[in-house]
Order: sequence, then C-alpha cells, then structure tokens
Amino acid sequence: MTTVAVKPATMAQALGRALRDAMAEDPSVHVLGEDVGTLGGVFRITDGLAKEFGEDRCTDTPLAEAGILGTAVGMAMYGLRPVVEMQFDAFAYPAFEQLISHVGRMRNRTRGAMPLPIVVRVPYGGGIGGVEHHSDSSEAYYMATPGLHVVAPATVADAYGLLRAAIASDDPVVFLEPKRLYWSKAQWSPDAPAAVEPIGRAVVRRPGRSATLITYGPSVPVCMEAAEAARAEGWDLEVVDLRSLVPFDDETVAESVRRTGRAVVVHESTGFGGPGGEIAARVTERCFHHLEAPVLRVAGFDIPYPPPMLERHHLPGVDRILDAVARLQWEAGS
Amino acid sequence: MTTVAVKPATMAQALGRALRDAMAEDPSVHVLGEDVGTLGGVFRITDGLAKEFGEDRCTDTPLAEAGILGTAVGMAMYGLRPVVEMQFDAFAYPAFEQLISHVGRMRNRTRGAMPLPIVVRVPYGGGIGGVEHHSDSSEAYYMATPGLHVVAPATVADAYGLLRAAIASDDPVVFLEPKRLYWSKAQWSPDAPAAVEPIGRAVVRRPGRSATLITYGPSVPVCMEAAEAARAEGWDLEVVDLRSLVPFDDETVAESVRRTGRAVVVHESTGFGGPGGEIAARVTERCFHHLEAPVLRVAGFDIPYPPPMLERHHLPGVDRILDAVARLQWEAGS
Amino acid sequence: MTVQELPGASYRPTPPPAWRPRTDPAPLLPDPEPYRVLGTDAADRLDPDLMLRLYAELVRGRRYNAQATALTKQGRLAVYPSTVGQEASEVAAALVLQEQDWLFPSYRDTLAAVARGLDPVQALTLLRGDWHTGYDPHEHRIAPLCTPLATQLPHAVGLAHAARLKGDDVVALAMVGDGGTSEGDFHEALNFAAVWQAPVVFFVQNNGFAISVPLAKQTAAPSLAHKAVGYGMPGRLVDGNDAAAVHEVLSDAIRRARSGGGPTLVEAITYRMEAHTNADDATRYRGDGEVEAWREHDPILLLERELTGRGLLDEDGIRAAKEAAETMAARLRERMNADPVLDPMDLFAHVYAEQTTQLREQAEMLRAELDADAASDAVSDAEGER
Amino acid sequence: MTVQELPGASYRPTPPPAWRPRTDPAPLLPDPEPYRVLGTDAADRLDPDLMLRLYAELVRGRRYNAQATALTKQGRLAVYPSTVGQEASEVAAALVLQEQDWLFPSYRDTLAAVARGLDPVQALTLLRGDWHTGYDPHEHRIAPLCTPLATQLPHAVGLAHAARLKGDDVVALAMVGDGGTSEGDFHEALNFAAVWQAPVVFFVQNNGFAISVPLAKQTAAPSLAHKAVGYGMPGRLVDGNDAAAVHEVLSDAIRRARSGGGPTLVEAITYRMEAHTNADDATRYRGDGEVEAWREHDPILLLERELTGRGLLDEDGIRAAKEAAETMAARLRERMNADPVLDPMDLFAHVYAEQTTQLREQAEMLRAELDADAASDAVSDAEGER
Ligand SMILES: Cc1ncc(C[n+]2csc(CCOP(=O)(O)OP(=O)(O)O)c2C)c(N)n1
Ligand SMILES: Cc1ncc(C[n+]2csc(CCOP(=O)(O)OP(=O)(O)O)c2C)c(N)n1
Ligand SMILES: [Mg+2]
Ligand SMILES: [Mg+2]
Repeated sequence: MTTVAVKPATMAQALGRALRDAMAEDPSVHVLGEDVGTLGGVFRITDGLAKEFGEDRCTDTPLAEAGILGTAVGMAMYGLRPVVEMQFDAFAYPAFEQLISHVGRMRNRTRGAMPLPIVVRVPYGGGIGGVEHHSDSSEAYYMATPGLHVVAPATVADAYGLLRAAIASDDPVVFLEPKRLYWSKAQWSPDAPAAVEPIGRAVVRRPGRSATLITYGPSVPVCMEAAEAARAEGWDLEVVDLRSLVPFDDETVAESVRRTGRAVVVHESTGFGGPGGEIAARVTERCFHHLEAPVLRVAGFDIPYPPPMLERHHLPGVDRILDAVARLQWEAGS
Repeated sequence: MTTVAVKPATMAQALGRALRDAMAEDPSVHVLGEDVGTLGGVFRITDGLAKEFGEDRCTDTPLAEAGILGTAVGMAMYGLRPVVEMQFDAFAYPAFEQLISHVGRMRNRTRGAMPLPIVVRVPYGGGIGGVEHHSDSSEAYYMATPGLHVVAPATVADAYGLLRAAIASDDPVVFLEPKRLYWSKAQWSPDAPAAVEPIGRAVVRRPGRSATLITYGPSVPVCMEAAEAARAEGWDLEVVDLRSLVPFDDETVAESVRRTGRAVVVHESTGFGGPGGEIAARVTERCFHHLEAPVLRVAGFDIPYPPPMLERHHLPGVDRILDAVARLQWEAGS
Repeated sequence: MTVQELPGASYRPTPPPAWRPRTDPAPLLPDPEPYRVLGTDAADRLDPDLMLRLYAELVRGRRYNAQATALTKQGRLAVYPSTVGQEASEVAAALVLQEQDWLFPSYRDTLAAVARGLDPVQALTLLRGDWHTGYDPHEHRIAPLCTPLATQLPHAVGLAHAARLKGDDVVALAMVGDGGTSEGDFHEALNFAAVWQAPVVFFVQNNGFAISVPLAKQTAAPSLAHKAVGYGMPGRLVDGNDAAAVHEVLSDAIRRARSGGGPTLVEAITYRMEAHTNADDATRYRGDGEVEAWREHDPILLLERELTGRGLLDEDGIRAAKEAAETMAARLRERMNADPVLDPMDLFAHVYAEQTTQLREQAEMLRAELDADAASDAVSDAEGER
Repeated sequence: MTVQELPGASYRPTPPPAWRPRTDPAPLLPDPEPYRVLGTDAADRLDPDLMLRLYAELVRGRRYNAQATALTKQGRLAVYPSTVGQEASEVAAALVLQEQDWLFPSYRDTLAAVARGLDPVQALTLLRGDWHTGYDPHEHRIAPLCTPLATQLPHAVGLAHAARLKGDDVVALAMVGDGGTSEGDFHEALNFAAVWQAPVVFFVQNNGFAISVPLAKQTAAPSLAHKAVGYGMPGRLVDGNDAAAVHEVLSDAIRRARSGGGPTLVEAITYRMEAHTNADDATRYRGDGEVEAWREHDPILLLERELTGRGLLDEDGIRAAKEAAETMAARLRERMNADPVLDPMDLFAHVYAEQTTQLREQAEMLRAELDADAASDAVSDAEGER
C-alpha cells in the first residue's frame, strides 16, 4: 500500500483522508452505506476506499437506512468499528428507531459490557440548492437522545481531527458534516494532519469583547463574516465554534459570555425546539448576572426547509445576525 | 345508536369518550393501531369502539408503526381523519420518517392543497414501572418538527377537550397521553363534557406570587403538590400548565413570569435538548428585565430512561422542584 | 412422511386449527421470464389505436427527457433524474389509469405524471426549486412526487383503502424503484395492502441501479416480483421496455384491484440509459458495453418495429410524432426560461391551517427585512440614476 | 409464447444482460405442510440422548414459565411474557447452537436464554426491573433481550457478517414473533443477510397472536416462511411444538449457514397457551375452545408419548425430570425473593465511556439528595430510638 501524495485542501478531502487513515491504522474500521463503495459516495467522501481496502471494508449496502445502522450495531457488537454514511440528513430518519432505541442505549443497557463504537456520518444542512429532504438540520433530534455524541466540524482541519476522534471514540458519534462546507478550502497539509482534536471542546474562532456569537458547523463562517461586518458598527464580536453539541463545552462558552456580557446563538436548524434553546438556557443559567441582555437566537424559521429558490430567506445570514446583535440592549450598559 | 350512560371519571375514560363522541359525530374519523380493535388497546382507551362503529372504523393493524402512520397519511389524503395509536412512546420511533418527512410537511409541500388532519396518540412518560422502552418522554423530537401540533393534557377534562380539539384540527397533532395519569380521577361528567378547549392555550392551574412553575402533562400534578409543600417554606408558587407545546402560549407564560419574577420549568424528559431549554430561552427572551434569577429546569437526567426500580430517582419529584425553587436567588430582591 | 401409530397414543398428526394456509402460493408466483408482447404472437391481439397512442407518448416522453436534461445545463432546473429508456413503463403507468384513479409517483416519475396530463412545468416545479410541489394533487389525482424512497407506498395503500371504505371506485398505482424495494416501507405497505385487500397496484421499475448500486447488491431474490408471495399477493414480471406488455400487465392488475381482488406487485425489467441525474457520473460504476446492449432493446425502437412491421406506422407517422414532441419541447423550454415569480412570504403561508403567533412574528421579521432591502435598493437605484 | 419473425426486425426477444434470474425459486419455497418428526417415520432416526435432553429441558422450561408467572403475582417481576406451549421452540433454538454461536432473543425468549445456560435470575433482570440487561452478552453469546420488535434482526445479521469477515466460525440465530415479521426491520434484515450471505438463521415463532391480533390480521401470506423466496433464501415450515422437528430443521439451517450457504428463514407453527403477559386478558380476543384444541398438541405431551412409546422414558424418568425442574424452580423462587441491591448512582455509570461534566454534575446532585435523605432517615431513626 503506497501512500498517495494527495494534498487535500477541501473539507471533503479532509474527511476522506480521515477515513482512509483510520482504516489504514485499524483493520476493525469498516465503512458502509448507500453508494459508498464503487461510486465513492454521492459527495465522493469515500472515494477510493473500496479500491484501497476492498469491498468488505467499504461496502455498498442495500438501500435501507435502518438496515444499515442496524447491521452496524451487530458489527459493533462483534468488535468492529463501523462508520456508516447516511446519504442526506432526511434519509437518516428511517434509522431513528435503531439510533434512539439501541445505538444510544446499548452501553447503558449492558452496564458497559457492550459499547457501540459507531460513527454515523450525516451530510447535513442547507445552502446547496437541494430539493426537498436534502437540506435538513436535524441536530435537535440527536441532541435529545442520551448516549450519543454529536459533532459538527466547521473547518477543514477540524473535519479531519474530529472525524478521527469520532472513529477512535468508544461511544457512538453522530457526525454532522455541513454539506455546503464540503468544498470550502483551507491551507491544510494531509501529510501532517492536525493533531486529533478531542471531542467536547469548543474553540474561540475569533476573540472579541462586545458580544459572543455561539455557533457551530455551517454557521461558523457566516458568524465570522458577521463579526467582520460588525466592526463597521463598532462591535467587536467573539465567535465561539462549539464543534460538538454533545458533550457540550459549558466552560468555554460561559467563560466567553461572562466576559462579553451578551450573546447570540446562531444555527440553521429551526429555532423552536432547536439547539439554540438549550444553549441559550444553559448559558443563562451559568452567566445570568453577567448578562446585559437576554441571549438571543438567530435560527432557521420554524417551517419545513424551503425550496432552493427561497432558502436564502430562511438561512441565518450576516444581516440577520447583525440585527440580533443590535437588539442586545446596548443602551443598558458596559 | 344509543348513548350509553357511562360516567367516566378517569383520564383513560375521558379519552375513550372523546374518541367515541368524535366518531359518532363525524363518520370520517377512523381509529387505527395495534390492538385497538378487539382488545380495546393495551390501555383500553379504544375499548368498545370496534363494537360500536365496526372494524372498518376502529382497525387492528399489522404490527408496523411506519405502516400505520403511512397508511393514515394516505387515508387523510382521501379526506378521512385518522386517529392512530402508537402503543408506547418508544414504539413511535419507527414511524419518525413518515412523521417528519410527510406528516409535518404535506400541507406546506402542497401549498395547502393537501392538509393531513391526523392525530397520533402516544401514551408517554414514565412512573408506571414499565421495563425499557415503555417510559420515554419523546416530546423534544416532536417539538423540533415543524408542521406538527404537540399537545399533552394533564387533567381529565383537558384529556377530553384537547383530544376532541385535536381530532377536529385540520393540522396533524401529536397527542401525548401521560400514561401514569390514565387512572387519575376527577369529577367530570361525560354527559356534559367540558367545552372543547382550543389547542394552544396554557392555563394557570394555581395562582401564586413567589415564582412560576412551568410544566405540562405528567408533571402538572407533581408541581401542584410541590406548590402545596412550598407554602410551608413561605413560597406561594404559581403553576402554569402549558397543555400544548406547539403552539406555545408565550402570552400566558410570560405574563405569569413577569409577575412573579422567577420561574422553574419542570418535565420528565431529559434536560439536555429537552423542551425545557426552549421554554427557558423564550421566557428569558421575553421577561429578561423582570427576572430575579435565571429560569431553572428540573428534568429527567440526561440518561436513557432507567429501569423501574430506579425510576423514582430519575423523575422530577417534589423535593427536587423545591430545591430548584430554593436556588432562585431569593436574597436578590422582591 | 407417513404417520406412525404409537401404542396408546391418541396423538393427532394434523396440528390444531390455527394452522391453515390461506392461499395457494402457486398462482402468486411470477413466470420465470418477463412477459412480452412485442415481437411475439401476443402482438396479434393488440389494439392499433392504443399502440399508436402509446407510440406518440413514448416519442413525446423521450423528447421531454431530453428537454429536461437540457434545462439542467441551462440552470433552469436544480436537478433532473432522467427516464430515458424507461419511457414505456412511465407512459403505460399513466395510461392504464381511469380518471378517478390515483397515481403515486416517486421522485423520478415526472414523465408518468406528464403522461397522465399534468402540465410539465407543474411536474418540474420540485426540480426547478420554486416550490416542493407544483400542482394540486387532487386535480389530476397525482400525489406529490415523493423523494424519501418507498414512503409513498403506504400512502397509496391508505388512500386506496379509504376509497374502498367510502365505496368509491378508485384504484391507486404506486411507483417505486428497484432500490426502493429494500426499504422497510415497501414491506409494510405491501403487507397492509394484502391484509386489507386494498385496491392498489405496486409498480416496481427495476432499472438495474439504485444510483450506482446494481441489482445484485440490492437483492439476492430470483426476482423482485417473487416478493409478492410473501404478502399473499400475485407477483408479475414484465419486460418494462415493451410498452404493450407493461400496459397489459398493469391493466390486468388494475382490473383485479378494481373488482375487489386485492393488490398486485408488478416488476418491470428496464434500464436507466442515462446517469442517475445530471449530477451523476455513471462511468464510475458501469461500462458502456452494458448500456450499449440495451440500445437494441429500446422501448421506442421495439414499438416502432412492431407498428411499422404491421403497417400501422409509416415515415409520415413517425415524423408527425416527432413534430408533436418538438412542439411540446419548444413550449416547455420557453415557459421554463421565464423566471418564476416567488413571494418569500409564502414560506409561512401553509405551515399550519392557522398561522401561529410565533410564525406571525417571524413573518413580520422577514417582511421588515424585505422592506428594508427594497428601500435600500430604491436608494441605490435613485443614486444610480443621478 | 413464441417469437414472431418480423420483416426486417433484428429485434432480439431475450432482454439484455442485466436481466438474469440468479436463483431457482423452487427450492426456496417451504413445503405446504409444517415438517414433523414425532409420530412419524422420521422419529425412527432420532438420537435417544438428544431426545431425553430435550425432554428434560421442556419439563424444566414449563416449570420455569410457571415460576416466573408466579413471581409476577408476588410482585417480584414487573411483567412476564409466558412461553407455555412454546417450550419446544424455545429450547430447540438454544440447543442447536454451538458454544461460539450467538443467540438473539426477543423480549419473550428468556427461556431460550436459560436453556442456553444463562442463570434465570440474570435472564429475568429486565423483567424484574433492576436493570435493562442482567448479564454480559459476551459471556454466553446472548444478545440483550430485545423489546422493540424485530430490531434485533439486523443486529444478528451484522454480527454474523462481522464474524464471517473476521474468518470466525460463528452462526447467529435470531428469534422473532409472527407479529414482528410485519416490521420494516424484519424485511431489511433478511435482505441484508441474503445479499451478504451472512451466516444467520431467522427463527419465527408463529404463536398465532401478536398480543390480541391474530395471524389473519397480520398477513395474507400462504405462510410466513413464504417470505423467504422474496429475499432469495430458503423458507422452512416446521411444527413448532415438535421438539425433534424444530431441532432438526434449525440444525439443518445452521449447518447451511456455517458452511457458507447463507441465511434461512424458519417458521415454527406454535401457540401461545397463556395470555400475552400476566397483565393481559386473553379472553377478550380468543375463545377457550381454540386454546383447548392446542392442549392435545402440547410439546411436552408429544415428546413424552414418543419417548414412552419407544420405551425410552418411563414413570421414573418423568418423575426425575419433574423433580429436577422443581429444584430449579425452588432455587429461582428463593433467589428472586431476595431484594436486589441497587445503587442509584449506577444511573450515570454507563451512559458514556467517560462521564461528561454534565452527567457528573447531575450525579453530584443525586448524591447530595441521597445523602440528605440518609441523614434525615438517621435523624428519624435516632428520634425513634429515644
Ligand atoms: C429514504 C431515502 N434514502 C436515500 C435516498 C437517496 N436516493 C435518491 S435516489 C436513490 C436511488 C434510488 O434507486 P431506485 O429505487 O432503484 O430508483 P431509481 O433511482 O433507479 O429510479 C437514492 C439512494 C432517498 N431519496 N430516500
Ligand atoms: C416496535 C414495537 N412495537 C410495538 C411493541 C409492543 N408489543 C410488544 S409485544 C407485541 C406483540 C408481539 O407479537 P409477536 O411478534 O407475534 O410476538 P409474541 O408476543 O407473540 O411472542 C407488541 C405489539 C414493541 N415491543 N415494539
Ligand atoms: Mg433503480
Ligand atoms: Mg406472536
């Protein structure tokens, strides 16, 4: 097996490389899903894996998501580390019973005797002009399911590091890949891939003093842009990239908000019942007396994901974030 | 068809009566599910319906929840009003794809041309000594799904009124029936059933001035008990019963919290990613300057629902609610 | 296996009453070879008018496919899954239905919807991206194109069942791909249909692939039609490129459903000649040779040969069919080249029967944003004019 | 159907290469009658030791059922789903497995687990309610008892597949009820198993009911075993009350799986003699007559008659089996009458490999509550002593 001297630069490439490196290091890592073998996946993330490791290691399954995850559970019971690909966010729904009733509970059910080190990769979120069912942000479902870790990278380096960490984890991980960042590029050398990031640590992407934008996944670049734009209005915004929703890094988030005294949570998922409620509530619990204004949320509307031609009105954009920042009761102090 | 002079007094009976009255009034109402016909359901809610209305109106289906909900979608497309029973909370999970991808979206998908007036009855929650998968509180999943109404009655009269309203609604309704309140009794005359409650209105179950307990479903009686017990500690607690999580009655809740200045959200569902985050966040957004303390949450732990012998440690009880009330920073003012 | 008389044993060899096979499996099993009409004796029985109608629709369908793919290149469609090679099955599925019947198309089956009479612009709305469904399903009795695979099948069962309960003469025809048969919803739908004896026909287009996954990785069954016996309904295998055969087999199944005989599973063997969608690269998973082998078995070619061989079609007829198709395509192109007029406020219009307070607030926010944008556009326009 | 030579048509009647039936369906279809051994010539071939072993296990199993039901009455079990009448199938399922093989029981199959060697107290933990699973699945290679119906089937497929990939000699036997076959997971599991040729045996106990729903409302199929052909695997029908027949049919299926022959679907026709669980009232949905008819076909009776008829078993032997069963029951009763010792802090112990901060905080809260309770208990105790 010769190491091909690829130079990944997109998130898609970093993810593929993470899978490849994990498979090369650990023969118990198996990839399965619809079209992941010969085709390399509809997003080409698994491109080349079947060729390099054989179809038994990277398997085109029949078209049945509950079957994919259910058989992965059995494989994990026997000591393998399956990485399953759900083709799109909404097509993970048929697998929910397996996920909720088994994947999240098997370790607990068996008092630790039967952990399930499964990674469920879900290309998720909108902004790619996809037709119905191809742009859902389903993280609220995963967050509400005990026993799962829920991870969402926002950068090329994190995509690699977090996916490696997810595969190495003895817990099941739902790995949310922001579709519209697949082709985002960054200086990143596959030959010296970033140290594997531990799951559960948020990171301050941009320090600031006026207010904190709390975000993750596809909304991170939007928040970075908003923070840039905010300078013109005299606001110096801090951007916290959560990287994982479960475990949730209360420490990093609370430290930031205590410092800035104001916060806006930003995500694509619907606002009502979405992750923002949990985040705002826990930030408030921890930082109440430091807050100059309630923690606000900028999120997708509480509607089914709209058709491509209207999605830009739905997605949280720079203007809507700045409008929220403007509502942070600046007259009130600091 | 003669009206039998039953005198329902339990919530189970009120629910059964609501189904019966709805079926008698409207021939397009059909009940379907596992064991709902001959047996009358494992909780006997549908007892007598097959006999009175025939098996075509109250149908024992094959054992397949996605099939039940999926065929109900088709029946609704043709103008019927199906009321489906999921046998237990966790057994609704196989139907999630139909629920999320179709039930919540069909009206929107078709610009209103194809509404789906379906009621999904889900016996839910714990406290009945049920073995694994029989005590889940799954409301967070439903709340995060646009297009659904999510209702949870807490009293006998509401059980009747809200179920009638749910069946009459042209929108799909997930109707969460608190299992452990099925046998709760109340003075309630089936011959003069309560006026049908509109969906979407919270109610103040107990007025108070010190702080507001915001709750719904099975936690309502617990909060009432806590409010009684709190008197001994000098707290006069208000209890708001939400009755529906979607639509959410911001007005009633915010009015109460603005008045009391303190609030605790109480539910059985896991805390993290559960309904309490959303509720606390929106209350805070609306009442920030009236709050003396952050809105706290008393919820199930962030764990898979425990086995029967341990469930009492998991469920929010009076003591835990009072502990939370005690943490509402009473030294701070008012 | 003979029964042994045991000393003193009153033991009865037949098991108690609960075991009773209710159906004779033999008639439920499909024939080993796909049923075919064109090029066989059965073609003598054909109705010339119907065949010419089918022919015109196939030609139109082929042209429709070409036009829709062209529209993706021009950025006028977000995506298009072609049915080139599958026109016989698509068209026959539409033509076998009576007016009151319902069609449940999968995401690929816009052609079936168009052949049933739906305006192609409306059929393509989902794929253009201006809304999820471009038509009122009740108008033509065509359910919304269904993207989550196989989930439309229980809908068809429920609708057919409801119609039967109401005493209406309605049959539902539900379309699904070979890949879709692997989903749990396929299983549950067929089982409900058989138990309820619902008037529904399941029509599987086995086009050889689910995106890149060939049938051999999808199932080990002798045929997909063999699944029927496991539900207690007949399974039928038909050459999906033989428009006459598909029409006949589906018509039989619909007649059976209509007369209270219950559901049928029909598998049409066909082939997806083009990539999965315009976004797919089929060379990654199949060779040209395989595709070429199917060219000889083209549905239009098959029918054309039969009709010309019988003297029912001549060059003029062929030309006329092509011209009609060109007219349709030109009109479609023209209409699709107009930008659809969209109102962003529609986002909130049909989420619930009555708008919630919450959505009203969000709608107000969007309205304010749009007004602000319009105002600032007006300012820049005004500035631009100076 | 003969092929007509059309003028000028080079049209080939055989369809292109993608259509190729891969399996001959005939051998996949079950026999019309359930396979039986006891009371037939086939019984001549029986291995006396195995039969006596089966007999002892059946008697023990019957007694175990009675004891478990008694424990529900004494409040020692939260619930118990009885397998009275199904002991032959339960026991045979366990006995056909080799040590390295895996059993995937449904929620009802504690008896199969016990027959495989699991401590009955551990098997009953879920139903007693002190934890979800009372044993380490790896120790006896018994997956946790599975409550969400049919969801264990894909697990069995995945495990068998993984073992085969690793080159291990492991077969998985997965148990499910007649009702469970209607679930999508049944379908998906069988399909994956057949496509992967996984060494797995699907064992359906058709006991006539899913709670109150009789088979006729569950399926219209000739038999559940007929579903097999739709996946391309053999379906076998067996008299589930005939321990010798079940043992033989399952052994054959396991041998086939072990030797790389792929999966089999076995349907055992049996009957649930008691209510669904102790909480159920079976008189609401079935008459005594039906139950009575099955008494004559009792699995213990059938085997006892065969063995006594052949002089392999006498009154002493019967008594010895009963006594062994009584000893087991007495021991079980005694052990179940002890209150399990529970640590509430276990709630947080195995949610994740490493406890999250969040759970640590919640554990601390519970710890404080428990300490406070203990302290106030101590105070009241002290007060009581004065
Ligand atoms: C539940 C679900 N899973 C996955 C997909 C993604 N997907 C779209 S088309 C397709 C292949 C479908 O194959 P088949 O059923 O044979 O239909 P065909 O495309 O050949 O018409 C897949 C996997 C989907 N739409 N729905
Ligand atoms: C997914 C799911 N739906 C519903 C139930 C509730 N339930 C428990 S047992 C049962 C009937 C099962 O019937 P069958 O499969 O025939 O097994 P048996 O009880 O006869 O052993 C039902 C509906 C469940 N456990 N899981
Ligand atoms: Mg296909
Ligand atoms: Mg059964």
